[in-house]
Amino acid sequence: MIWLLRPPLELLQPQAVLAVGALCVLAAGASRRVGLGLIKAMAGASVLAALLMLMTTPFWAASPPLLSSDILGWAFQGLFLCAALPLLYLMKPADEIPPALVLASVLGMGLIAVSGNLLMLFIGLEMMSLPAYLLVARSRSPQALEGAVKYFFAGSAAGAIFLMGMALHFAATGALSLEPSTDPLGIAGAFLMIATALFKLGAVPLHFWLPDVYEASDPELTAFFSTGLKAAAVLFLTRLAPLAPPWAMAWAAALTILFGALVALRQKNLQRLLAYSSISHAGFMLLAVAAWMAQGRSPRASLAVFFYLAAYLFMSTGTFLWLKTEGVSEREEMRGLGKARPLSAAALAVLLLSLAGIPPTAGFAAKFLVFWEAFKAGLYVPLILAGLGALVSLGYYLGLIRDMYFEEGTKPLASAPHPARAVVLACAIASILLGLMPWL
Amino acid sequence: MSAHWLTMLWALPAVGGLAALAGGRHSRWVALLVSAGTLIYSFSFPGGAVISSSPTGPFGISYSLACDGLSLSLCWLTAFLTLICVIASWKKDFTPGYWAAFLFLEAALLGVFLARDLLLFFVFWEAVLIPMFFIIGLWGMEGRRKAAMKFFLFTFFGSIFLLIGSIALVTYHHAATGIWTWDMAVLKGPSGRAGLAVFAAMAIGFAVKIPLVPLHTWLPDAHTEAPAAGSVMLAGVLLKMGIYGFVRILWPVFPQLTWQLLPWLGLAASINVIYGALCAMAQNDLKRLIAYSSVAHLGFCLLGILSRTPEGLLGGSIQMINHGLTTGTLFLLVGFLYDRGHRRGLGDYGELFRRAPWMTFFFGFTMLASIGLPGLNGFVGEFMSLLGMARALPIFALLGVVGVTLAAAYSLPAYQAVFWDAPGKGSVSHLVTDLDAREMALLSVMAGLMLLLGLYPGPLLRVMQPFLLGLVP
Amino acid sequence: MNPLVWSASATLFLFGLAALILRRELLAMFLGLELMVLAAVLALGETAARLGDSEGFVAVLLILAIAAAEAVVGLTLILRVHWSGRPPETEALRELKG
Amino acid sequence: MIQIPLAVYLLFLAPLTALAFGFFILRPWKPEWTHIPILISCVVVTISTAFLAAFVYSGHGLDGTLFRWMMAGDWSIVFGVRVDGIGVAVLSMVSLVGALIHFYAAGYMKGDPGFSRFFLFFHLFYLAMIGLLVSNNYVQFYLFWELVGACSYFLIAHWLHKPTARRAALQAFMTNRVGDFGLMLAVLLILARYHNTRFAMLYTIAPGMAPELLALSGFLFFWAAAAKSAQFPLYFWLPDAMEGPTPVSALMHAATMVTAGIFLLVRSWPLIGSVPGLPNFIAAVGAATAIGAALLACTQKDLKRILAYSTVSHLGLMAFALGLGQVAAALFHLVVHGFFKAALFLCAGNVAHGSGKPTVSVDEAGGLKRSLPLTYACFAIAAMSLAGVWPLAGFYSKDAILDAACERGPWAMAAGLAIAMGGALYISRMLFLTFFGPRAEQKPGEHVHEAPLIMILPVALIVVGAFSVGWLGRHFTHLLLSGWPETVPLPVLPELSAKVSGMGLAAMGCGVAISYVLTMRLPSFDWDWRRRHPGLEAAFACDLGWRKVVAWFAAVVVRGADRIGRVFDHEVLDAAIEKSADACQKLSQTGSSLATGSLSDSLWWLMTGAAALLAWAGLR
Repeated sequence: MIWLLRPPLELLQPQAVLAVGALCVLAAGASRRVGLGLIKAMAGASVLAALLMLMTTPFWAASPPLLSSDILGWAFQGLFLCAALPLLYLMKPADEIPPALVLASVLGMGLIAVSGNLLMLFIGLEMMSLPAYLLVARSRSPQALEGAVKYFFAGSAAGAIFLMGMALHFAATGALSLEPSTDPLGIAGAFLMIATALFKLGAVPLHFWLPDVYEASDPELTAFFSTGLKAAAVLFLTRLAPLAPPWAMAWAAALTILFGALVALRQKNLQRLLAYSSISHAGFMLLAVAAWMAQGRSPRASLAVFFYLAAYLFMSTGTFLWLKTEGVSEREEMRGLGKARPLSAAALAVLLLSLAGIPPTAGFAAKFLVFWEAFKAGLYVPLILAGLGALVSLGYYLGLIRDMYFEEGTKPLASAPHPARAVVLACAIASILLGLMPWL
Repeated sequence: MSAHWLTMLWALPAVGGLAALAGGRHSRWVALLVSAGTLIYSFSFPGGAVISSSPTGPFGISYSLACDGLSLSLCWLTAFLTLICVIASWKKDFTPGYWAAFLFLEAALLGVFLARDLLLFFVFWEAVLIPMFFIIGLWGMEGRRKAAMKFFLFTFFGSIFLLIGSIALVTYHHAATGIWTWDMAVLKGPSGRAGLAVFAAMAIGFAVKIPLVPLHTWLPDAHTEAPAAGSVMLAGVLLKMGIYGFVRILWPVFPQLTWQLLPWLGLAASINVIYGALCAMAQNDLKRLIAYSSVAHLGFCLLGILSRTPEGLLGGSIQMINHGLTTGTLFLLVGFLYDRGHRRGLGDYGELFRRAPWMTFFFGFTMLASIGLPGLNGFVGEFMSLLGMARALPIFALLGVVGVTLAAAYSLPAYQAVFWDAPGKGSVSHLVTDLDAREMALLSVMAGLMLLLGLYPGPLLRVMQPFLLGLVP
Repeated sequence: MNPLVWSASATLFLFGLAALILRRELLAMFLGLELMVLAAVLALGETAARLGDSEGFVAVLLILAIAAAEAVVGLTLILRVHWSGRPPETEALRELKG
Repeated sequence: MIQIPLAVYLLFLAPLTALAFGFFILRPWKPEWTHIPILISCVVVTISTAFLAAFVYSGHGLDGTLFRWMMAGDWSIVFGVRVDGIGVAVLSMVSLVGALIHFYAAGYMKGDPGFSRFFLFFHLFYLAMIGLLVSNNYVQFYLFWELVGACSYFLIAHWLHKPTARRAALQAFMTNRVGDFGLMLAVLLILARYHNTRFAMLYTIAPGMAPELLALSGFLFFWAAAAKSAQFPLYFWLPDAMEGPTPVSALMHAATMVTAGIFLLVRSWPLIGSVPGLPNFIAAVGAATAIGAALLACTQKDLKRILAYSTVSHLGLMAFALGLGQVAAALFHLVVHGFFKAALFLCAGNVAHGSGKPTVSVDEAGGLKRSLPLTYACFAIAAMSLAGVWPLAGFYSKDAILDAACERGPWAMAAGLAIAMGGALYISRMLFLTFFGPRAEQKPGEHVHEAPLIMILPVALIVVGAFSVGWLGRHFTHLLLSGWPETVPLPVLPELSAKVSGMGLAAMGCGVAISYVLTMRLPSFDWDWRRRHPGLEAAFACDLGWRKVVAWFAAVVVRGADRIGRVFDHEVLDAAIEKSADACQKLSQTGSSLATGSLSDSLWWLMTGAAALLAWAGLR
């Protein structure tokens, strides 16, 4: 047990390490003498240290005033840190700022994980979002700036709505804690805060920023967004769970799944297609959270939520990094890859099948658990709609595989082996192993 | 017979598939060895019920396989047809992926027939789609891409209902008995409206595979566009998964509900028989005709299974095996014809009896078996199924016999158009040469089996009997 | 729950919202944004004063700090748009769509 | 278990070994020798049949099982053998006539390209017919019944290059298939109720059977017999089946296959007999078919088509006899008919073979008495036997039926006499036109030579049978008695009363006289009425409109199938899937157009989303 902080605050130890790491990175960068490689290594080291710290802190310790933590929060922190690793490993920053921003963003997510009351939640939210806007701005794609501006305005508007909700909640209950209040003002406040959570998650009516941001940023950054930020949004939602009505969430989830899958059918740009597919997956996560809430926050249902995110972490990271390694951005360029680059095409095929939820893969196990919890929670009609959404999403996942294998393509033979290819293969294999988990 | 014996049965082709992938030029020899080995290995199992299950994992899910008479005979059929497909597509220079896909397909199919855990069954059930999708899509005919997509999406639509049905079944079972279990033998379905809903959901999943008429439109495209060996496996085994699902899962889990639904399901099966025959009469593409005839034959299987009488159940089960052999041979022959003339239309050939007498003989022989000439294997299955249905609901037996009569109405004109009638304007019958030694050996083995099963089906019936007789109410 | 202050805060919030949605220039939208934040802060402060609860005041202070950080990020982005030669309006930023 | 004599096994093993030997060894190596093992197996079968006839004649019956065919739980269908009076009577005729026709075919088909294929199918048919006659339960009976139909399909279409032969074969098989629908359904219903369809069991349970099941299965048996034995509704395939080679027509469409239907009715007589209205119905249909076919036979030109219609007429006569309750008389006529009709067909074959053309029309042949003396002699005897001239076999069998008809009543007697006269009319017309003095319009073949010995000898032997079988009446009834259940009385062949025989001979006499006058005295009559009444000729050509009805029905089925198969299946069901896919694409189009890319729109959506949630909160 490494003691950095006095007992009640050891919950914050992973965040403390991240903060120190960020400062060191900035300092090293400012001194101009330290190479970028070393800076990235420092950032990576601090993430790993945070992971170590996380493993060793007894999350069940007494929770100080502003903080509270449970198994879900603890597990999600692990997810955030794992999501940051591939980004730090693969990003080619112009200077020391982006690694620091990544650390700051992960710090924000950590704060959400351990927050006990609304204020800490808001701080974590903003700490997570602000670096994200800048990271998008620093991406290499031509529309990076446009994406960043859209992301900033939408994110800040959501923050403002959250604040209004917090104010109403404070007026109703007199405290910033997370207990649900019954009088109308409190409920209105709760719903505004839920709206912010849905916005961060990308639920349908509030999702319009997501495709633009995912298309604007580099593939590895999108991977971080789709796994890290989405997990944080889910956790944010679970923190607000006592205030939310499960049925509304379930219907929003079904709508999100169907809409995301449908719009993705005709997308030409691959990152935008995967953005809409991540919206569809956000729908499934929302359905899982709704089922979890409907069953009175039973631990088993939370396993479904966590497992879905863990599986999605591998699938999404693998797919986005595949885009980076193969340098493919338009759907036409996918034609004929099956013959041109057999190994990487096979890896992507496995990842796509996992995203679609075809049995031997982790995607199926995740969807299966969500379906099971949703059925136990009695959300029958949203379940059927989710099934149809999965069918429609299979349309474009299979479409990509068809383009790769059944069409004759123009892509040249395998380009130079890219370091990330190993990560993609690891993700593909992981998504098979996770799928067979119930029987291993 | 501990678990790993059965695991090895489906794992052998899976590992063989990986070896074939890496095999490069020798991958077809690897495929031959592995499929022959699996066939021999599958014969080493005694006919009796072999139950082998590992400790139940989380949420009642367990890795349990079992192999009784019905599963064993279907495993024999799968292994045998895979070996036949490997030999049949020997000459054509396929990439290693082709052989690997067939071995993976065989592994998944064996898994389906061996699984006793409902979730394990579902995983194998969907795993079958992936190799088949690539077989149709990569090595199929002109319209293969659309057919492969339609095949995968259509079956996936069915499987979603199957998944939701299974989950509902397990949850209701837990509500009734308080224990989480996914073991098919233990599960009992709820009664009343909930039971009906769960039954309907799972039945839709199986009906897409059988295929029952309104859900059958994927079948003609998939069969026509698949390569010859692909059609053999598709018609030979994949269609039987639906019927197997009904017998293995729905009958034991909903014993009294299936009896109440007998009139509706019987009507659906009879429509299948008549509709399939009428559609077959209207086709002028040989493969589409055989595909629609499969729809009719599977209707007979279902009629037999539905009757819940000993002869009906056994009739339906042996019809599955017989249909696998007969239609498999028909597709092989059409495949050999397509290799020579690169056409499938009825008008494209003519007077083949002059240039290819042996092909004429074998096609005639198999066609007689498929229209149910007594003495050949088609008759045994159809007769016992209709007999079972005659004991349960005679009106559907009447419709079944009308289907038997119509069977000749679409097979004979097609046979005559291709092999006897004078060739039309754009015919390619001058390209057709007679069968070579390999094809002759293959077809004579199949013909011999058809004759044997037609005249002396006793041993196979005795193997299938134990499980099926338990289903008689 | 002082009705006067709450109505002021509500109107401020709605003005901010209107500015954010209707105006085309990015700066005007940013001002609307800040207006919405301040409306929330006003409501929060009034309740804290009414209840005499110190937690509310701590919240107000922290929120103001965060709003400042937001302003930094927002303005740098708007400046970058301006430096990139495009007028800082939403119409200039329409390439990402579909 | 009764010890089954070797002869029974030989019945099956001899043909099987001959077929196997022929197919696997001779066909690929030396096809022209295929007939040798087959002829040997014919001889073996005939000898073992003779042995079985003696065995049954000496009072023994036999009903044993060989092996279990299909089984389910405690129930099973067996492969068995039943050798009793009825079976052996018909079996002896079938095996003898069949063997002789095999020898004839060896000569007739020599040099034909499909020689080995012909002989293999010919002998498989022979095996199937024998199996049918000795099977002991309905399912096994159904097996051989279908096998006979399938062999007839391949034999009728033996000359594959002839489109008419192919069409006739398909028509024959489909009509038989429609008939088999009845047999299969009846067998299924009986099997479902009684779990056993052995003939022996049938005699015991027939009385106790439920009336509606009894009536239904009885009618379905008759429906199957109508298709196989060419009775009124389903007879039209037989005249077209003449497209096949003559031995096929002789064996199949005269002696054996067509009699299978009557044999089925006799086999299941305890069941059909006890249905109240059925025998009269069968008698009526039989009489109608007989008279109609006789009328049509008089107007046909082609030799073999005349004989085909004559067969339909005689089968009608047998059904008529059955309807009157005269099972023994029907069987006796079946045996006798087998002999003289086979002889007539083989003579027609010799005429065709001699003149080098596949089929001979009455117009072309004429005055062949001088050039084909032997064929003329055989043809004349067989024709007179058919007509019912006194010492010949035909007289005895037809007279037995006439006797029963007279007892039944005036209508039956009138029908019997009409059939007798019609029969005499068309057969003597054929005799006079073909063999007597060439008439003006006829163009006799350049030079018609007599058939070789191998083709004349079998005809002669069969004619001897046609000549003498009539005298074996007494022995025939004694043969039938063994194996027939005591419970059901088998009416014995009636003694021939002088009055009835006189009336029969008179009817035959005036029939011959009429045809003599119309053909010899008015030589141009046969052509004049065709030229003067083309409409009448057309009516006769399409069997008084019945062929049009059948053609219309077939067209309805095919068009219905086409509408379902092509239109409904493709346009409706398939289109449903395609439309749902297009709907997804359109929805996706509208969805992606929502994202206009402008920041204010997305913020607007953000606010509406939040407002919607607020509204939901207000609602609750």
